[in-house]
Amino acid sequence: MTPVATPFFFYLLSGLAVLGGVLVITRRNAVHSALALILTLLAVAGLYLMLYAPFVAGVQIIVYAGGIMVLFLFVIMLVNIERTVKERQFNRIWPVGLAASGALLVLFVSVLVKGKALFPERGLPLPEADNTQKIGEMLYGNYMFAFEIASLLLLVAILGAVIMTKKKI
Amino acid sequence: MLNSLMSYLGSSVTPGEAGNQLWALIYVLIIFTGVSVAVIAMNWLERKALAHFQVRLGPMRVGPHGLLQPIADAVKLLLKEDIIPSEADKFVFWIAPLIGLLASFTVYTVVPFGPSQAVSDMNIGILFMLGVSSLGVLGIVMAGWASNSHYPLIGALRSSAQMVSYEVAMGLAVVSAILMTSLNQTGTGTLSMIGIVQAQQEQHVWFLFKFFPLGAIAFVIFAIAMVAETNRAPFDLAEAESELTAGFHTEYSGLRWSLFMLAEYAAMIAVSSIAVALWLGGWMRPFSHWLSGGAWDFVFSLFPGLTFLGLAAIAIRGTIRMPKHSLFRIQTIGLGAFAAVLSGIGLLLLGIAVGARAGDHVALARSADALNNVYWFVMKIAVFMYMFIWYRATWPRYRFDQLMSVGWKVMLPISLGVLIVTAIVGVIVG
Amino acid sequence: MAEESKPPVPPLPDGEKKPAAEVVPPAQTTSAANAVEKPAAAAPPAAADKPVAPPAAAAPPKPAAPAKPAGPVPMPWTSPMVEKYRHQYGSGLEAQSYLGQNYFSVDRSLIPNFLKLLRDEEQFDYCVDITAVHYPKREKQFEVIWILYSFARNERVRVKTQIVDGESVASAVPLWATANWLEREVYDMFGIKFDGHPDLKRILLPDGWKGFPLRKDYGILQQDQEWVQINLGIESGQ
Amino acid sequence: MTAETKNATNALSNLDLETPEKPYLDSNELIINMGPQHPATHGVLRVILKLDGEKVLGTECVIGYLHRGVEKIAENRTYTMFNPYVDRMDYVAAVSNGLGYCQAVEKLLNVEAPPRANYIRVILTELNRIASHQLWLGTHALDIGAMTPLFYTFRDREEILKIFEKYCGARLTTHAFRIGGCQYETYAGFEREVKEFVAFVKPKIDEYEELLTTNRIWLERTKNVGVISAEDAIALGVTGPVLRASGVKWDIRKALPYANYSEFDFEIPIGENGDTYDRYLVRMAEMRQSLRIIEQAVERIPEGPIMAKVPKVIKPAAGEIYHSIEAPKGELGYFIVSDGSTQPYRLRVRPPSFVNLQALDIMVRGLLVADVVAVIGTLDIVLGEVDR
Amino acid sequence: MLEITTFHYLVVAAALFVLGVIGVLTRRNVVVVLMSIELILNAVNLNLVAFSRMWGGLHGQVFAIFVVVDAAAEAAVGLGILIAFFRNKETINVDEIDLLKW
Repeated sequence: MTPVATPFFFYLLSGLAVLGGVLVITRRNAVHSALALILTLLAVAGLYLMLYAPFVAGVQIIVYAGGIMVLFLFVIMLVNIERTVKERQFNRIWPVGLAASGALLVLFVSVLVKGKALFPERGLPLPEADNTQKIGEMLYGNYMFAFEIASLLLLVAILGAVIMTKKKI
Repeated sequence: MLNSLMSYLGSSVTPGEAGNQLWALIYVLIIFTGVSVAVIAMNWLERKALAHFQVRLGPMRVGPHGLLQPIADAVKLLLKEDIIPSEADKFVFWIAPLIGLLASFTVYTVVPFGPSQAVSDMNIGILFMLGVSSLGVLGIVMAGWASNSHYPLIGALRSSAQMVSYEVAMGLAVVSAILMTSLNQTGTGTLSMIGIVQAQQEQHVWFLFKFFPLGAIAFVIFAIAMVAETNRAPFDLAEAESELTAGFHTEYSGLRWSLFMLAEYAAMIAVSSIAVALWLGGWMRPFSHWLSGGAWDFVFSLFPGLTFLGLAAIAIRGTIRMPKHSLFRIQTIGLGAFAAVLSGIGLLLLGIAVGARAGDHVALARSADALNNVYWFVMKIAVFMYMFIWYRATWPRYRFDQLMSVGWKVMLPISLGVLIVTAIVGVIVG
Repeated sequence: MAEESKPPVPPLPDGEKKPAAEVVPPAQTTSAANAVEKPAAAAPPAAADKPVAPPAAAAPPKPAAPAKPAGPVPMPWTSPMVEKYRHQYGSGLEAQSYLGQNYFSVDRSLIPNFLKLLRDEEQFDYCVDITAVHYPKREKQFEVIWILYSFARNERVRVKTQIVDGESVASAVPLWATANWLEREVYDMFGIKFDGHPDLKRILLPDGWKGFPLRKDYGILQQDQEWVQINLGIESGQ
Repeated sequence: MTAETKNATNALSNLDLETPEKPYLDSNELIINMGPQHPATHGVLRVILKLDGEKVLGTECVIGYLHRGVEKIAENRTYTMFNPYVDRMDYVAAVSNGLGYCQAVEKLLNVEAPPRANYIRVILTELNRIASHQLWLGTHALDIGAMTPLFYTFRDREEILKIFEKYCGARLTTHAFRIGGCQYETYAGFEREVKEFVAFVKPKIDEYEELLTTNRIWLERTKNVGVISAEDAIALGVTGPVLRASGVKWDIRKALPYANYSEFDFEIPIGENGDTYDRYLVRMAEMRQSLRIIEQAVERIPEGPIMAKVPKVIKPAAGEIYHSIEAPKGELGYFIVSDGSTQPYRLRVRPPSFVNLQALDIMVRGLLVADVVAVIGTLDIVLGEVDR
Repeated sequence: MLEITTFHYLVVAAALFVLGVIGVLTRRNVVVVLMSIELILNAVNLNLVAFSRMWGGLHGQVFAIFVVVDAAAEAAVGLGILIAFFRNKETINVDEIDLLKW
C-alpha cells in the first residue's frame, strides 16, 4: 500500500508520540501515564508502518499495547495506593537528572546536526509484500541462535516473575 | 472526483490497495453502518432467541414482535442521565468506552467480505486484527479502574487476566491456520485476510476440514477462545451479574453503557469474522469445489434473494396471524410494510442474480458476485452470532480459576500440539 | 411449671461421676438409636391412638390425660437419664414432661456442666434452638431455653434455666457452633448476656439500637426514636 | 476508602481469621459489601467479604433488613389472628409454615386434625416443597450463570400455584390451613388436577436435570464447592437438604413423624460429600420423593370431616410446646408458651434459613467470590425467614 | 511539505529517548520508571527500523523484534520485583528502595 500524505502523517504520529512521552513522565497518576504510553506506542507503531515495517508494527501493537501495557495496568491496579498520587512525584536529585538528560539531548542534537548529511534523502526500496516472510526467514535463519536465546530469556523472565510474586512455591 | 470514483470500479483489489481514498471512505461508512445495524439487529435477535429458548416471548410491545425495541432502547439510553461517580477518574472514565469502541471497530478495516470487498488488505491483516482486538481489553481495564469501586475493579482484573490468557491459545490456533496457507503451489503463506481466504480457495478446502481433524481442533480452540475474548457467556466473568453486579460497567449508565454494549457486540462480530475467514472459507460459498460450474454458481447466487424472500414470508405469516383487532391495525400495517420491504429486497437481489446470469453486463455480474460474497460471509458470521446466544442460554458461568486453568492447562497445550502436528503434516504432505 | 428457684448445688466432682459406659439408655432407646438409619420402621404409627404425635421420648411419657377438662398438666418425667442426673445434681435439677415433651429445669450455675454432659454423654449433639421468655412479674425474670436433639436417641429435650435481669448465662458456643447466632438473637431481643460468646452483638436490629424488643415491657409500637431520626432521617419508623 | 468500608473493616476485626503467613499483598485486602442490594443475595442480605484478590478470607453476614418482629407480633395477636403471619416468613413455602404453626397450636390444645385434613395438608405441603425447590433451583442456577432453568422452573411452579389458588384463593401467602384442620374442602377436580400435575412435572424435573446434572461447567462449579462435613453440619445446627447432603439421613418426616407422614412410603435422599452438587442432587431427588408422597396421598385420601372440634376462641391451657416440621429448607420449629389466654405468651420460631445461613462462613472460607454466590444459593435461604 | 527522511525519524527517536531518560532519572514511582524505560526502548526500536529502511535490509527490524522481546521480559521481571517489593515495604517509590536486603 502506498503511503499517502506522508509528511502529514509523520508529523501527526511523531507529535503524538512525543506528546505521549511527555505525558508519561509528567502525569501524577500512573494510570494516566500508562494511557499516555499506550498513545506513544500506537503512534510509534504507525511510524513503523510508514517505514514499511508492518510486521514490527503488528508486533508492537500485539505485544506492547495489548500485552505489556495490560500487565502494567494490572500491576498498577494491584499496587494502587492513593497516597502516591498525593506524594512528591520527583526524587530529590531531579535537577541532576534533568541536567544529565539535557546533556544527552545536546549530544544527540549535535550528532544529528553534524551527521545530517550522512542520511540519504530516500531510503532504499523495501519489499513490503513479503516483509513478514523475509523477517521470518531471517529469524529462523541468520538469527536462529539469537532467537533461541531470546526464547530462553523469556522463559527465565517468566520463571523469575512467578517466583518473585508467589509467596510460596 | 467522479473519475477517481469510477476508476476503482473496474479494479479487483480493495480500495486501500488501489489507493482510492474515496472508495475506502465509502467502504468505511458502509461497514460502520452495517455493523451498527447488525448490532442493533443482534440485540433484538438475542432477546428474541433467548426468550424462545426460555419459553417466553421476549419483546412484543414496541413494533410488531418487538422489531422496534432496539430503537426504543437506543432512545432510552441516549436520553438517560449520564452519571459519572464523584470519586471516579473523570477522564479515564470518559475515554474508556471510546477505546473499547474504537478497538472493536478498527478491526473491520481488514475484514474481507469479498476479494475486493474490504477497506484494505494489509499484508499483516490477521496480526493487525488480533492486535487491535486485544486493545479492547484496555477499555475494560480502564473502565474498571476509573470507576473507583470494588466490583468494577475485580471485573477489570478478571477481564484483563482472562483476555491476556486466552489470546495466547487464540494466537496459536490462528498460527496453525496461517501455516496451512503456505501449503499451496508457491509455498508461501500469508497473513493477509484476503490472502488467507484465497489460499482456501486455491486449496479447494475450508481450513476447518484441512488435515481433518487438525483444522477442526484449531477451529474449536479459536471458537472457545473468542467467546472468552469477547467476555460472553459462559466466560462472562468480567460482567458476571450474579457475582459482580455488572463487573466493569457497574458504574456506567446511559450512553456510555450503550457504547460498551456496542463495542461488545461489534467485537463479537469481528472475532466471528476472523473465524469465518480463517476456517470457514470466508466469502466462499459452500461446496464451491464439489458443486462447481456455472449452473451451480447460478443456483447458489439465488440464495441471497431467496433468504430475503424467506424472511419476507415469515413476516407475511406474522402479518396474517396478527389479531384482527383494531388495536393491532398499526402493528399489522407495520409488519406488512416490513414484509413488503423484505420481499422487495429479495426480488431485487434475485433480479440481479438472474440478470447477471442472463445478460453479460459486466457491472451486473460484478455486483452479483459482490453480493454473493458478502452474503455468504455474513451468513457464516450469523451462525456464530446464533452460537453466542445459544451458549448464553445453555451454560452456567465458569469460575475464574477454572477459566484460567482451562485456558492455560487445556487450550494452550492442545493448540501448541495442533500447531506442531500441523507443521509436521504440512511438511510431509506439502 | 417449675417456678420456684432452687439453691444451687454444685455438681459432684468428676471422680465420683459414674463412668459413661454405665449410662446405658433403656432398651427401647437403644433400638431407637438406629432411627436415624431406618426411622420409618422404628417409628410406630403415631397418629391414631396417641394424640401426642412424636414418639420422641426415650422413656414413654405418661399419657397426658386429655380427658381432664382443666387441660394437660406437667408430669414428672422419669427415665434412667433423669434419675442419674437427679442423683447427681439433686434439687438443682427438675425433670418434667408436658404433653409428651420432656424438659429439665436447671439451676443457672449448673448450666455449663449440664449442657456439656448432655452433649458428651447423652449424645445430644444437635442444638435445635436457644431462646428465652420474659416473665416480668417473677423475681427471676428470664427463662432461657435450650432445645436439644439427639440423632442417636431420636429424642428431643428442653433445658430451661431462670435468671434475673442483668445476670448472664454461660455461652453454649463451645459446645454447639450453632449457638453463636442463636445466642446473639437472644441477646438482641432480650438483652441476656452470654459469657464466653465470641462476638456478642446485635444481629437483627441495628448495632446502635436501644432497648430489647421481646421484653414484655417493650411496647409493640415502641422504637428507638433517636436511632430512627439519626440514621433514617425520618421522625418515626411507623 | 469510604466510611462504609471502614465500618466493614471494624465489623470484620473480630473475625478470627487464620492467616499463618502474611497474606498476599496484605495492604490490598479488599473488603467488599455483597449486598444488601445485590443480584445474588436473594433479598436483602448483606455479606461483608474480606478478600485477598478473589479468595475469600472471611465473611460476615449482616442481616435484619427485613426484620418485622414476627415474634413480637405473635404476642399481641390471638392464635387465630397470627396464623396468616407465618406465611410471610418463608414466603416461598407458606404452606409449610402454616402447617407447622397449626400443628404446634393443635398440639398445645391437644387436638388432632382429622385424617382427611391431614391428607390435604400433606398434599399441599409436598406441593409446596416442590414449588420451593423449583424456585431454589431456578435462582441457584441463575446465580451460577445458567439463565434458562429459572424460566423452566417458574413455568412449572406456576402449575402448583394454580392449584393453591384454586384451593384457597391465594398463590403465595396461602394461609391454607386452620388450627384444627383445613378450612376449605377440596374443590371439584382437585385430585384429578394434582394427578395431572404429577404427571406433568415428572418429565420437567428430568428436563432440569438434563440441563444441569451432567453439564461440565455445572459440575465444575458445584463439585467440592462449599463442602460441609456431617459433624460440622450437626454442630452448626444445619438442617434440611443441606444436612442430608452431608450424609446424615435425618428427616423429621421420618424421625419424628407429624401429620400422617408415617403412612407414606418414601425415601430420604442423602448425599456423600456435602458439596454444592450433592445438595443439588438431594433437592432434585426430594422433588421426586415429594411426587411419590403426593401420588400415594391422592390415591388414598379418605372422606370425612376436615376440621377437628376446636373451640371458637382458642385458649390453650398454660404450658409450652415445641413442634417442628420438615420445611423445604430444614427444621422449622415453633416454640409456643401459653399462659392460658387467647394470645401466645411467647412464640418463638426456629427458622431453618437463619441457622443454615450461619454455615456460610465456614463453607466459603478459602473459596472464591463466585463460590460465595453459589453457596448462598445452595443454602436456599429466604430472607423473610432469616430476619422474620 | 518536506520529504520525510531517516533524519526525521532519528529526531523523534532522540526526543523519545531523552524523555525516557528524564523519566528514569527524576520520577519516584517505580511503575513510571519502568514505563520510561519502555519509552527508551521504543526510541531505540524506532532508530533500528528507520535505519533498516535506510539501508534496505531487514536486520534492523529483526533486531527491533528482539528488543520487543527484551522489553516484555524486562516488564515481567520489573513488575515482579515491584510486586515483591510492594508486599514487603508497601511503597513503590524508587528512592525508598534503599536496602539490598530486608
